[in-house]
Amino acid sequence: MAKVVIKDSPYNLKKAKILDVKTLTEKEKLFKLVFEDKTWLDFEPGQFIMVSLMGIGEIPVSICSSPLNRHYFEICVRAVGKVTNSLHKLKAGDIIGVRGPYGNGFPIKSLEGHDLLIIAGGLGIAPLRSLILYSIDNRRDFGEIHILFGCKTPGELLFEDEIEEWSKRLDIHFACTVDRADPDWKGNVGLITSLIPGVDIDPLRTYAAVVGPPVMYKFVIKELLAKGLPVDQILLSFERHMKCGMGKCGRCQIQNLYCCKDGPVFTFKEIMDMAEAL
Amino acid sequence: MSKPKVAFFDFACCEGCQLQVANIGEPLIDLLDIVQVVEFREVMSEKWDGEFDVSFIEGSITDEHAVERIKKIRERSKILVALGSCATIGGVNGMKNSFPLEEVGKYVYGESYKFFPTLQTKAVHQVVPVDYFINGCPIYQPEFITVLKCILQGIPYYVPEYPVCVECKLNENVCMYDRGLTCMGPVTKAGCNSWCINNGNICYGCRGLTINPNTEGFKEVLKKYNIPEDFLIKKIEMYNKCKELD
Amino acid sequence: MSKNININVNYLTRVEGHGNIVVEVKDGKLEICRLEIVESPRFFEAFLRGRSIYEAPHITSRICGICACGHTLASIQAAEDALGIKPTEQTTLLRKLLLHYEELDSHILHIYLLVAPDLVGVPSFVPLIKFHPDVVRRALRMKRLCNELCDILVGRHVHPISAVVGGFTKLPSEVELEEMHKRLVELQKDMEATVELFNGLKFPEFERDTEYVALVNDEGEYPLLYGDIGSTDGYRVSKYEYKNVTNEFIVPYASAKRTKWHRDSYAVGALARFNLNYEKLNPKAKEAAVTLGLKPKCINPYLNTVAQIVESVHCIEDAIRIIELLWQKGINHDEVVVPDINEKGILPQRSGEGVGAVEVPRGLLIHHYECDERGIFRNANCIIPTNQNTHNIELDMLKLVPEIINQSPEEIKLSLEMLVRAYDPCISCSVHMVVIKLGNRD
Amino acid sequence: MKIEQYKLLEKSLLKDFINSLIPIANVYAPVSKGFNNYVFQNIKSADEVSIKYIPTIIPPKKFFLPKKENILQFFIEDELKVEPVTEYENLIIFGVHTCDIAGIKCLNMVLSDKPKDTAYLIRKKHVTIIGIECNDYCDEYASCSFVGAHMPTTGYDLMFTELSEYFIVHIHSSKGMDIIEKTDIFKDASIAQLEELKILRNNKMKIFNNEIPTERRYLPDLFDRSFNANVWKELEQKCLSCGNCTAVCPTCYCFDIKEEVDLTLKAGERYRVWFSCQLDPFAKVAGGHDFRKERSARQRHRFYRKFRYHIDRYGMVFCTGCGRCSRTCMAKINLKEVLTSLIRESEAKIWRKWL
Ligand SMILES: Cc1cc2nc3c(=O)[nH]c(=O)nc-3n(C[C@H](O)[C@H](O)[C@H](O)COP(=O)(O)OP(=O)(O)OC[C@H]3O[C@@H](n4cnc5c(N)ncnc54)[C@H](O)[C@@H]3O)c2cc1C
Ligand code: SF4
Ligand code: SF4
Ligand code: SF4
Repeated sequence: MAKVVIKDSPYNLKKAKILDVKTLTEKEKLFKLVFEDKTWLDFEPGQFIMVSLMGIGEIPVSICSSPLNRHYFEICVRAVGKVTNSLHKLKAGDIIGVRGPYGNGFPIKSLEGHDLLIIAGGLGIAPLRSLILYSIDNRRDFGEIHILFGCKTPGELLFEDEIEEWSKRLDIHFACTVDRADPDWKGNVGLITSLIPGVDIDPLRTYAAVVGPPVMYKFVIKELLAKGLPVDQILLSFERHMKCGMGKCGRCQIQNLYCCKDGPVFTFKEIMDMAEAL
Repeated sequence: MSKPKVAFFDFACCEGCQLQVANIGEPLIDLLDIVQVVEFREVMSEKWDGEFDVSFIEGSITDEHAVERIKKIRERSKILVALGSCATIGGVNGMKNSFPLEEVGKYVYGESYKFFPTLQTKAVHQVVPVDYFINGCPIYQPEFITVLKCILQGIPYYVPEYPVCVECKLNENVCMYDRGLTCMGPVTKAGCNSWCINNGNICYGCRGLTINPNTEGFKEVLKKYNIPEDFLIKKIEMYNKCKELD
Repeated sequence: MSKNININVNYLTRVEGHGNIVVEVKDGKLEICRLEIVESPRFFEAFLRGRSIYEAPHITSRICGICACGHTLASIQAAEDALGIKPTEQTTLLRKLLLHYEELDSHILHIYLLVAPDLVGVPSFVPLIKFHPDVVRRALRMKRLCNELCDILVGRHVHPISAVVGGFTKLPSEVELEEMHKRLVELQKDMEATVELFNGLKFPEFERDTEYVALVNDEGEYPLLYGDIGSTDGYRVSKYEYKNVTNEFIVPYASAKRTKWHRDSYAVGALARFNLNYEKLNPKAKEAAVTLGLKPKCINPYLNTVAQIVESVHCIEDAIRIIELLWQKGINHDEVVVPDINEKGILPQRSGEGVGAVEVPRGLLIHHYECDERGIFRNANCIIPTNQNTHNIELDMLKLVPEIINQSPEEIKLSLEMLVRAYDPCISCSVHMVVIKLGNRD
Repeated sequence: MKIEQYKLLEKSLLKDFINSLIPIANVYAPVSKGFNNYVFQNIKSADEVSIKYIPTIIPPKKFFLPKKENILQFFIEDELKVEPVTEYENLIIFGVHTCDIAGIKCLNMVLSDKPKDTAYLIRKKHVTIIGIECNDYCDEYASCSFVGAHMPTTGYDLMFTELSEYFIVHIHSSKGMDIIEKTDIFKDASIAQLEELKILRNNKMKIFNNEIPTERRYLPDLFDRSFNANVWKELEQKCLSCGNCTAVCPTCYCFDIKEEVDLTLKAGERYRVWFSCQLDPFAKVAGGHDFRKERSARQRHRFYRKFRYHIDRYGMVFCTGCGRCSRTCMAKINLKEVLTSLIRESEAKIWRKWL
């Protein structure tokens, strides 16, 4: 057996340094990253990277910062298992491995000139934050922007400071809801679907971008269709088990689509006939 | 950083799993570079009365005394590992549970059975919480080392959820069903590298049933091969009787 | 001199299984002196009922992980005897080979990891790593080699895989025979060093004459796998009459039954075999015995360990001989057997009764089975070496304590622990299979 | 058929030929394991080889996409160091059937698709494939003619076909030519043998019949209508999820990525291992949601992977008709039967004949 180093391997990693770690909630932390070699991560909102902790594992994570941010990129990670828990133990200065970006993000070019209805459930806010920050940075390229954000409890609310800011802006319609309130909670209580009928949109001019837990999609889509949104203007980003991120390992397959390569962002039209998608 | 303090304890078992650890051979010396074994009654006289970073528990819990002892060990251990079939799934000791306890006692000890009070055999996690599972009768050494490394890295170890067949096929063994024999491989958790089949024997199911075994389908298969159902149940009971208590 | 000593060794260490030593001396008088066995019983004999006799080796191997190969071989012998299966010559050779590996593996564990620390005054082999790294490395290397030998022959040492009723489910290939040979030759060198090492170590001096019991036969070979039961008192009976030898009795404080033949107790194990069959050891082993100063009939129980060293030399040599023989004959791969029970009746089934008597590392092991016409267990009975030794150990302690009563309690404790350890007791199995008559139930 | 691309070998010299390969590279060939099972094994002599064999337990994909393959090695001492690696050896696989060659072609499609799998491509460069043509079915499980894999076309370096007197050898690459030129046991072919080959191939058309009652070109349509067929539901009960059917399939390439550190915890390797859509954690995500929980859905996925999805993506059917999946399945789920029931069910429902 001859062993060779193959620099052009698609599994090769770039080293990224953690600039800062911010605790958002009990389960989620926000990591600020830069590549050690000072190169820049070029990506679209909605794309993801593969994050490696050597000896522990590699996982797909959405990039949650704005693609226009030229100082660093960010990921928001929920601690659920092996790699994510280990990531949470890291601190500023530590090095992780990154490859990517992968997948198709939100189709910025198509979105421009349209109204946006952004619907995030829980951690779904992570990829959508990138889109939100992008659209705020390019506010004039977009029409109305509606953001609906829902999570289980007020304690799980992510990016609280930013939400505060967004909700204060006059050029953004922001609404937030929790499934279960606590005594301090003054906002909406109920599932995210309960917010949709109330938003004032022009369905033909609007693109909806939806990201959340698997159970959420069906109900949200039903509401959006009821609102009259065309099927190709509903954008969904899916989570699937992924190992390679490049359409080979087969783990993320949704019938004949690869979530990693053909997605993770799909239009509802692309997947509406697919029993395995929703 | 001081080395993690590791201890080994045995309950009702044959001590073969501890022996598997002692049998690792020279790499043991490298292992002892990274952990400090503070108690291992089978090969050491040292004892420790502080806290254990990692306790390996071998054997099933079969009497009140053992229940008390395992609870105390749990209290003193940061991480508790069930080692081997007896500890993880009850193992062969579980076959006892097919009989009424008193009857078993009398059968073995006659009228003096009362001096040997016994409980239904239980796996360790059926008595105290367990952090890591190392299945197998006996344990497979490479898996033991992998789990130990996971413990030291502070990450979970997931016992494979898929069946032994997966590893068996990769080893290109002639399938026992091709030889007209009944193998427990399709319903048993992998992780042993299909050890028994590699050596010409069938799988006896010592690593426990897969999380979602298709027992109905398995019965169908046996029917096709003209194998009576109670034969299968006996086979499953050899190691997996305690599952009923889960 | 009036002296009070209480020795309570709770959980003997460096033995297999849980046992306690209790000694109480009041006013210089020995009041209590006993070896208690406190393992939780596992009721093997009860749950064997209803299972196929073909499963017996697999299940009874789990009585004890340390002598798993020994249990397997005794169990196979009993089952085959009951079923009327005659092993082929090749099978018998391979079984003898397996038994050699078992003796080697167990003896080396005992000699180095369990006994040696006492002889140099440390609590375990771990502190030795620092002071005698070469010795520890050699011990672990030898242990590993033995394991690898078993891996090749039967898949693994703890609960062998391929040794089943009828023969082997996998037979060694040419390459594997070669591999085993190579490892045995490596072992030879380490074994020489071992003899050298122990030649320099001092064992306690203590003697008590007792009856030694082991297999004997009329063939030229040192009997391990087959034979009648013989004693140093000159008696000999067939294995089917084992009950006349073991004469079990109960003491009130211990769960394990005890045995006696012509005296109050008897001893089995390496020393017993050495005392009975010295003449049949191969020349190299005899040479080692001379070097180590061991002569039959030796009545110092501490020297059981030395007898184990001598036996180890013998086993290595004889294993090499067997492999060379197999080499010459060539392995007949058509003899591979189908594993396990098979309800389709491929394997022979009949009602019957059979006895297996095998010399395992710790001494004579007997399995006795009865099965019905479908090959389902009716009765099982196992007599484990440690059960046979327990009473002898206690009588040794009774004689020893007065001899050393002037020493400090710590020293007495150590001497007693060492005495018990010398017998290499396998307490796990002695209690796992205590009871003997299973009664005929339907 | 260009005559200079063909050579002849006396039948009695086949062993000599195989032995002549052994000094050149590591030679793998079908070896009997008993019970009508064969494996591609490293051979030291031609005597070990079974020239007549039914498809091996595991197809030659194991040489291209090893069961376990290191992809990265890393060191975490003071500084993180990561190196992508691959291992390969020069090897000759002797005796590959046309179905297995078709399987390798499928793998080529996927792994040279962008982003290219560099390790695969390196390994592939070092493999020489010597085929043997089947003049008759290996057994009743094969469905190679349905997918068109029963005739040699491309994808090999040398192809041996047994004629009455000789093996006729098709030289299909310069690698193949090099091997032929290394020995002097080959003769030139003449028109007569080419004629015989033609006749043999024509004859094969009679022996090999379409094993499935439909044609390949109807597959997309058939499958598009069958997603909710009862056939899948029936598999729910039967399948044991053992994953054997996928492990043995020459066109299954799904994998898992894992890693292992050494005892220092400071260095280690990331590797990929074969994995299967039939197994439990395959489509499970953190949080426990399983996107293909039912066995029926998993089996359906397997069949769609073979007969539908990759037609869109790669323009190929991803089944070679080797029959391994049916042969290995202890639940006796049979590919030919499943396809036939699918067709029957569809015919009953939509009154359309698929043939
Ligand atoms: C496109 C995409 C974008 C994503 N973006 C983000 C993001 O921005 N932020 C984020 O936090 N997450 C994101 N995720 C999810 C993230 O990838 C997963 O949470 C992550 O892979 C979990 O890895 P882990 O090693 O921490 O968990 P694991 O240890 O792999 O497992 C997590 C859970 O699953 C169970 N489990 C897993 N494997 C097994 C097994 N073999 N046996 C038994 N149980 C098992 C464990 O019990 C555990 O509870 C994204 C996923 C995708 C596909
Ligand atoms: S031999 Fe047993 S474990 Fe192996 S594939 Fe067959 S059924 Fe599965
Ligand atoms: S081989 Fe058969 S039982 Fe196993 S997963 Fe495939 S179809 Fe199911
Ligand atoms: S699906 Fe079955 S017949 Fe088709 S290539 Fe795979 S294993 Fe062979």
